[in-house]
Amino acid sequence: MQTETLEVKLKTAAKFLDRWAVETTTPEPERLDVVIDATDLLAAVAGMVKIQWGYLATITGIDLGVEDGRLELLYHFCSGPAVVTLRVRIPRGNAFIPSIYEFIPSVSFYERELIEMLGITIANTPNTDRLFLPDDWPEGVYPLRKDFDINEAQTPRNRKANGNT
Amino acid sequence: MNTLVAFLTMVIFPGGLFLLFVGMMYEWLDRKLVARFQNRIGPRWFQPIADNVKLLAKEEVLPEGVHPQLFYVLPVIALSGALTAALYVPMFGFEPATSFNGDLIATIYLLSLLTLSMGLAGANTLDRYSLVGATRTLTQLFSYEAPFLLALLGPALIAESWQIGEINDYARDHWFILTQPIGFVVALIGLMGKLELPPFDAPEAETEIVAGAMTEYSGRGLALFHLGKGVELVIGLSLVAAFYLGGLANPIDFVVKTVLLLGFLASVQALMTRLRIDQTVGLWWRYGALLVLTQYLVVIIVEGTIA
Amino acid sequence: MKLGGMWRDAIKALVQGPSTQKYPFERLKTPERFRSKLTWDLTNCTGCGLCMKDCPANAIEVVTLDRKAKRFVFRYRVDHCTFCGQCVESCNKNCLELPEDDWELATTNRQDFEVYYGNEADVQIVLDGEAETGA
Amino acid sequence: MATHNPTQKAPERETFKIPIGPQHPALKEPGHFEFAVDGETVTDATVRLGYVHRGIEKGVESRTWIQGQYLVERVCGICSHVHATTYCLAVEKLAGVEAPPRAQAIRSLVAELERIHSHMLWLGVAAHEAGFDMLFMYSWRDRETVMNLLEGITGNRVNYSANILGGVKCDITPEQDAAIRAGVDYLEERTRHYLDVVQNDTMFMRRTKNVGTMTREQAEQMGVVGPTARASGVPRDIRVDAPYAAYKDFPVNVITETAGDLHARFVVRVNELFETFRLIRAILDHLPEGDLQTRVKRKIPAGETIMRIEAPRGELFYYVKSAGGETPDRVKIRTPTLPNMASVLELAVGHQLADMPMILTGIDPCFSCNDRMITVRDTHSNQRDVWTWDQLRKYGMNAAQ
Repeated sequence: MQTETLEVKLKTAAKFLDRWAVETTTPEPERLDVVIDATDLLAAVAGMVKIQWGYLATITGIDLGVEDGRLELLYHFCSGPAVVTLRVRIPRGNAFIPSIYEFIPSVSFYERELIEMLGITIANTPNTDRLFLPDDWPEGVYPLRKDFDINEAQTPRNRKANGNT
Repeated sequence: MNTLVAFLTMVIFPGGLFLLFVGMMYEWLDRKLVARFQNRIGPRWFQPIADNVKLLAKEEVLPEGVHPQLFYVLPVIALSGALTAALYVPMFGFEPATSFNGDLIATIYLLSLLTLSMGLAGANTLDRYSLVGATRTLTQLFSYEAPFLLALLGPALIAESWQIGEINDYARDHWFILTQPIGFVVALIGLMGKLELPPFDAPEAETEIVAGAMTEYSGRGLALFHLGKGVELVIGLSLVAAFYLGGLANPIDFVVKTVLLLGFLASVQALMTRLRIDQTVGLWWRYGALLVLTQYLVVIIVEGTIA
Repeated sequence: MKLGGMWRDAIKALVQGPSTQKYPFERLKTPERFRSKLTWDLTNCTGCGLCMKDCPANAIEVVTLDRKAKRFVFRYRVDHCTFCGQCVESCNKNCLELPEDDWELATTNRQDFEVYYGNEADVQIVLDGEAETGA
Repeated sequence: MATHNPTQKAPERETFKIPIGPQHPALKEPGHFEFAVDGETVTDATVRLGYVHRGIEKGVESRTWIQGQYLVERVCGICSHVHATTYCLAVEKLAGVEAPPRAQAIRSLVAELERIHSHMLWLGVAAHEAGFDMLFMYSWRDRETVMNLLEGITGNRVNYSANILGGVKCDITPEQDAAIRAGVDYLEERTRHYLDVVQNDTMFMRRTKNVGTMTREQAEQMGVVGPTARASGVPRDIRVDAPYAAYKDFPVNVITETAGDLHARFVVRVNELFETFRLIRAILDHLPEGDLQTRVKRKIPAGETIMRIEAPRGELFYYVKSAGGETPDRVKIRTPTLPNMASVLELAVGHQLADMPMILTGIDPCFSCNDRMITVRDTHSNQRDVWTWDQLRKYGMNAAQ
């Protein structure tokens, strides 16, 4: 794998992911973005792991906004200079995605970040405990959503300290 | 009149208060030397005194779940053990305050009282660092005690006495460091193990178990343990100097020899990496004890052929 | 394999003495580019407020009393400042400067951290205005 | 005997647990580790992070592009420059401008100086965890040299603020050039000495050899990055794989070791210092002439980009999305400590308690960078009930002998 050039790497990935791709773009020379359906995610990730294409760098979760009504998940795979991103869009109201833990065990903390930051339900992820946020953070308040209101995020302790119960 | 002199000997000079003071001074010297080796400034001379005065003045917090009597009494036992041991040792080059046949063994066991108290103190609390520290303290006690004792018995064997004072007199014209170098090294390193100085400080390794057995101690209790350690440092150095470095004839002799030894201890402390507890035990039993025993064999054979 | 590999350092340290700097008694010279308490010069200021906008710590406030008469008061919170130097870069008129020598800023009085630059009379107006709103 | 943290859920079994942190002498940053011990042997490790979570990713969304740079610079106190550089490079990519070559070279130069600073700091901390304070004090003393250099160049010892969108703020004057060369010469000589100590000191070797060994397969499977991966023989270095800033013109040699233990991690980092010294001299020798800054508009065109950089601790990953306004739409930061942290807990099991601080420091963790929570459960089946004092002592003795 090390000796392959950037083009070959991207071509391999593009060819391999083609069967699931809804849309394939190359926004930058070293990148390949593949939009796939949420239902194809497990198959695509399993395939990437199977052909040993790079490693999962991280999962980025984005809120596309209230008007758009969708959340976007970006699974970044890196191999040398090449970055392949699997883009999955899920509805904001019913944010649900299967866990890829069975293929990549180190993914647990990225998934837990998505759970608490964006309010995404992730099926079959081994641990759904709090990751970043305090233990007394209110339920159902997701800071990385665009309609997040800082006043909702007052933890009981903060409220007590600020004198407004 | 005699009782008054005895009282003064024990409480003021050279035992008691003066001994505590000297203990703190030696502790300071040790810290200062290590600091200088590490290119630091180090504490000023009154730092250990200030530390102890502050600790003595402070409230002693009784942690939850301890046996209170034991908690209060253990530091006292530790310090009094060390102070009692000083009576049989030629402190500051003076004759021992009191002595009897076989006081060498008694002294060594009085010195162990401190370690034992610390182990018990650690085991007495619910704190997990204390418990691990106590386990390690006692594990270490079992490992260094035998080689240390054997190393001190070497000169006693030649001097044909079990009395510290007599061995000291005998050692004045017999530098045992030359005839029993292994014993000297083992005794010195055993002393480091006893005082839990680096690299044998696994029982109080701050990066793992905070302060080991002492974690829950504060105020007076901690101060007494500290003072006990200071006293033990002085006694230990005097013993090794008296046995191996040509005895202690007068105060100047004492200061020169013990400070030299302390300098050596400080450099070892600075230059060595902390040993894991299993490595410490391995070192003592595999090398320390075996080497001392080998030396015994040589000493006995040589003695036998000469006699 | 050797024992005590750093003994040479130890001996050298004994001879040379500690390398610690005895701060209040000995001071090292701060380098020319060191950033300390911000200073403001009214002469060229146009009151554009870019420094205020770009300040990541909201330490700067340019109070405009009269734009035409160039009556600006520059309110600077030293305790908010992170000394990043962005304001100096943002200012097109070179009104701002971070000198290298005024860095001993510790004080027990919170009021000392609030610095006003500008004409004395204008500063007084701003201060009075604040006092009125505060009451 | 085993008491439990009230914030934790009911434990599945009673074990003797040693908590380390969030306040603990071994950790200079907050993190809470719990090691279940069997005598002195660790059978299970868990960690709870998040004590210094400051919501930077969200905070950047409510700041302008310019203010964002200074906020991300404060993700980490040690490798602040790489965060700002990654951010600036990403924003410049989005804005469609490129910083002038001289600015890029200075960015790389400061980044390499920072690498020296970070590696020497790590060397000291790791030595301290092993109880070798001598090396700690000396490596930190010598670290002052590079910190003074950085202070001279950028104006600050940490959080240098050398970057600005579109370039750098600070130039290298001939006097500074000379000062850097002198400093690097001194540090190179000292580093040679430290390499000798790390490789040859018997006592130190006893604490590092064959401790926390991670094989190449494990390293690749766990996706570790940076020196931790390179110590296990994985040649992963973004400076080589995807050169950024000025690294195209100043190629880097990847330093790897094959042993994968703590000792290899020491050797890799110290050897990387020599590579860094070489790079600094190369950059100074061929510093391009020209401007320091190009103008970047206040509004960044809509778009998204990914920027990866080799921080001192490993790969730093930034995803930046712009909606076309004056503020970023989303900035995602993945710091190198995160993928490495999982390896710590994996490696902890089966080692001595005394090795824990060292294994933990072996990856050069940065909690303020990282702040996440991981739980690793092992399959060690020797589960015991509450430990009695006798049992504990017995186990301590057995483990010791």
